[in-house]
Amino acid sequence: MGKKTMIALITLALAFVIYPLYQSYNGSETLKDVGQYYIDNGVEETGAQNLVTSVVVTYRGLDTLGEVTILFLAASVISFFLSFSKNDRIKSRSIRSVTEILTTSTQVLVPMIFMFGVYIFVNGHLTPGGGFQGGAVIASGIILMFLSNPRFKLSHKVIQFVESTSGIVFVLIGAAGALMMDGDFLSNKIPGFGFGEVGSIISAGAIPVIYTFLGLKVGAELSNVLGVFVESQSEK
Amino acid sequence: MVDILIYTAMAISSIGVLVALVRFVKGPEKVDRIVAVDVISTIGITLILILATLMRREIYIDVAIVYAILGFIGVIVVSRFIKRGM
Amino acid sequence: MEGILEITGGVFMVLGAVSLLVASIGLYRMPDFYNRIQIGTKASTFGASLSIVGVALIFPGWIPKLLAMLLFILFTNPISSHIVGRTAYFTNVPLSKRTKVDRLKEMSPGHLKKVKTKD
Amino acid sequence: MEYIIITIGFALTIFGLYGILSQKNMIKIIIGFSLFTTGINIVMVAIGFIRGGTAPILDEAGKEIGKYVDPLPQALVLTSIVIGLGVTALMLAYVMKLYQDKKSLNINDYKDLKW
Amino acid sequence: MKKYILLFITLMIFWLLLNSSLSLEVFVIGAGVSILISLMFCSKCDIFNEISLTPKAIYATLMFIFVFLGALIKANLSITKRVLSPSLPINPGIVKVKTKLTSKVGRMVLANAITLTPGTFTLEIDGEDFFIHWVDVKSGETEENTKEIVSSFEKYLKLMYG
Repeated sequence: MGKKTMIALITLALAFVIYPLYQSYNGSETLKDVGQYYIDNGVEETGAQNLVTSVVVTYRGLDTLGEVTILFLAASVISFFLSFSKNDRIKSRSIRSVTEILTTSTQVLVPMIFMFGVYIFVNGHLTPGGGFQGGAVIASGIILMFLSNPRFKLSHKVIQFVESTSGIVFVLIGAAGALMMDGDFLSNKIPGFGFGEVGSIISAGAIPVIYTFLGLKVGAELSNVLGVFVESQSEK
Repeated sequence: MVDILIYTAMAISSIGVLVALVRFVKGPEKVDRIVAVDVISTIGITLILILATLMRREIYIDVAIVYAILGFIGVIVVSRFIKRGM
Repeated sequence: MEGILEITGGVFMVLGAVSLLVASIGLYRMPDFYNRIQIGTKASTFGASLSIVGVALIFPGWIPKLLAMLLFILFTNPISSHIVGRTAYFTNVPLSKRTKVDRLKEMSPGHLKKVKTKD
Repeated sequence: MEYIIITIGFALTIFGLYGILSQKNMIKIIIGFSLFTTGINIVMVAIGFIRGGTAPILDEAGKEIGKYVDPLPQALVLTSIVIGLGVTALMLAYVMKLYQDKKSLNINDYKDLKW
Repeated sequence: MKKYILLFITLMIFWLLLNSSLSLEVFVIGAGVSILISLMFCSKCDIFNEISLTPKAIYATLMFIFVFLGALIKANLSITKRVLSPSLPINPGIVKVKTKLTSKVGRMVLANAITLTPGTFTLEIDGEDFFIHWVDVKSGETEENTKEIVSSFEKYLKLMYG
């Protein structure tokens, strides 16, 4: 029996396993209980219009903390693996000069992309956005800076400062919820944070604050991963 | 009436995606594929806009802007990957 | 009951979709890469802009966000296709047989040396 | 409509598994893995779909429609996407390290853990 | 100093467009973020120094937008004709044109405008020479091509960015 047949057999086996799932699926008309509960009570309990945000930050806030930790671990392991010795630095990464249009347009585009990332995570409770998405957009701005300037180097001090500070603030806000209110870790009803009218930018208590720091943390982590990849490329 | 026009626009753009997909499969060069992806991502932005119009929800436009940013950066990254340093 | 503005917006969206289809057909029919990227860039940018104008006519309340998006597309699409075109020329993608002149080839070889692809 | 989406999800899952098993190039295996993850994410989102529902964001336009899809699978998929990103980046880092050692991307050249 | 203020204004306009609201909180948050970002990035954004805001420049900007929109529509009509006609009437080639613009923004806007207007596509920029792929080449002479492709945009861009 050749390798090809084995592969085909395993793929077919997976297809057979998931075919009953596919067959029994019929699009539903009504929500399940948990989803219905979030739809009915989510806005009153958290103040956030975007229910996905309220699930991610408040109802399942602890999971999000774990998720950020996993991302942080991945970033640290990558920078540990690909760390390179400082003495053999290459002269330049590029063979040809970067086109003039890209270097010019980057000066306008990168601040605007950063602004858009900030818009995404500040409005995480109103629009389909949030910390993770905004962090990814910020990291894409960093990619543009790497591409337009072959000698661009990320300042690791700034990255580490932003990352650790926002992580600490995230945990502190969660602890403040546990201490000041009824003992819920990462509750969003903390005195001092704005509870404006639902739908305005300052509403939903601690959710926008948490999402802002989450966005900064994710953006810093992803930029760190990118920076490590690019620097390990320029080795030898 | 307007809904019929919007559905027509949706159908025509979807045919556009299919035709561009033929060029993506045929190649023959890598850059041909990149251009096909560029055109497909522009059509995708328009499709998201059409969806927002049909559902009457403004917030979907944010998704379209994010897609525009990621498409732009993706094209530049892949062309840099081909040229090994621009 | 719809106003004349909304009908106009719908017509604009259909025109934009037709322009996008023209982009795809041009991508399919043109003989070489450089002609393809010409058609692809211009027609797709124009189609997306027309669609945005159409949506703005249907929902006038969305105009600020649509304006931001329109400016972004008009600004970035030519840049990305310029970069792809440059990449193509310096990785020796062939020009069509119908090409009349190639003034870029006459440049001083020191400046425009073609990139060797290392595999 | 929802059948199209769930079909695409399952098809991506199967193609991803086929890619993982059949390719020799490690980068292509990672791409297969990424397709697999994407397929499962699409299936998860499709399961939370309600006919006629819209995104679970309860602003004015959303309240007019009055029917929403399930927010819970979307939140789970958000988590899953981020973790998938971390795993993919980690795999790429391993591959780069392996390539620096042996100058080969072929999976058959790495027999250190084979018995 | 000028570049900081201009970048701040650009970002602020972008922020207000995205939020499409003028309430106090939005304004305050946007101003704070814009100041932070412009302080972070403006060590490199020299191109904002080249923008002039005299009445003449604003008039030139408006005229440029009109000329550009006209050229865009004309370009797409000609493209549609070319693509849909069965014989594919193309006559391609790469030509060289010269520009007198010195400012970086002006050259970038010129290159983008050339890419989006009839039958032309900026392939490479080298100093004052632009290399342009043209679907319908008439001659290989630099001067004639410059007159045909560049000059209609250049006179406005010259006023706008110097």
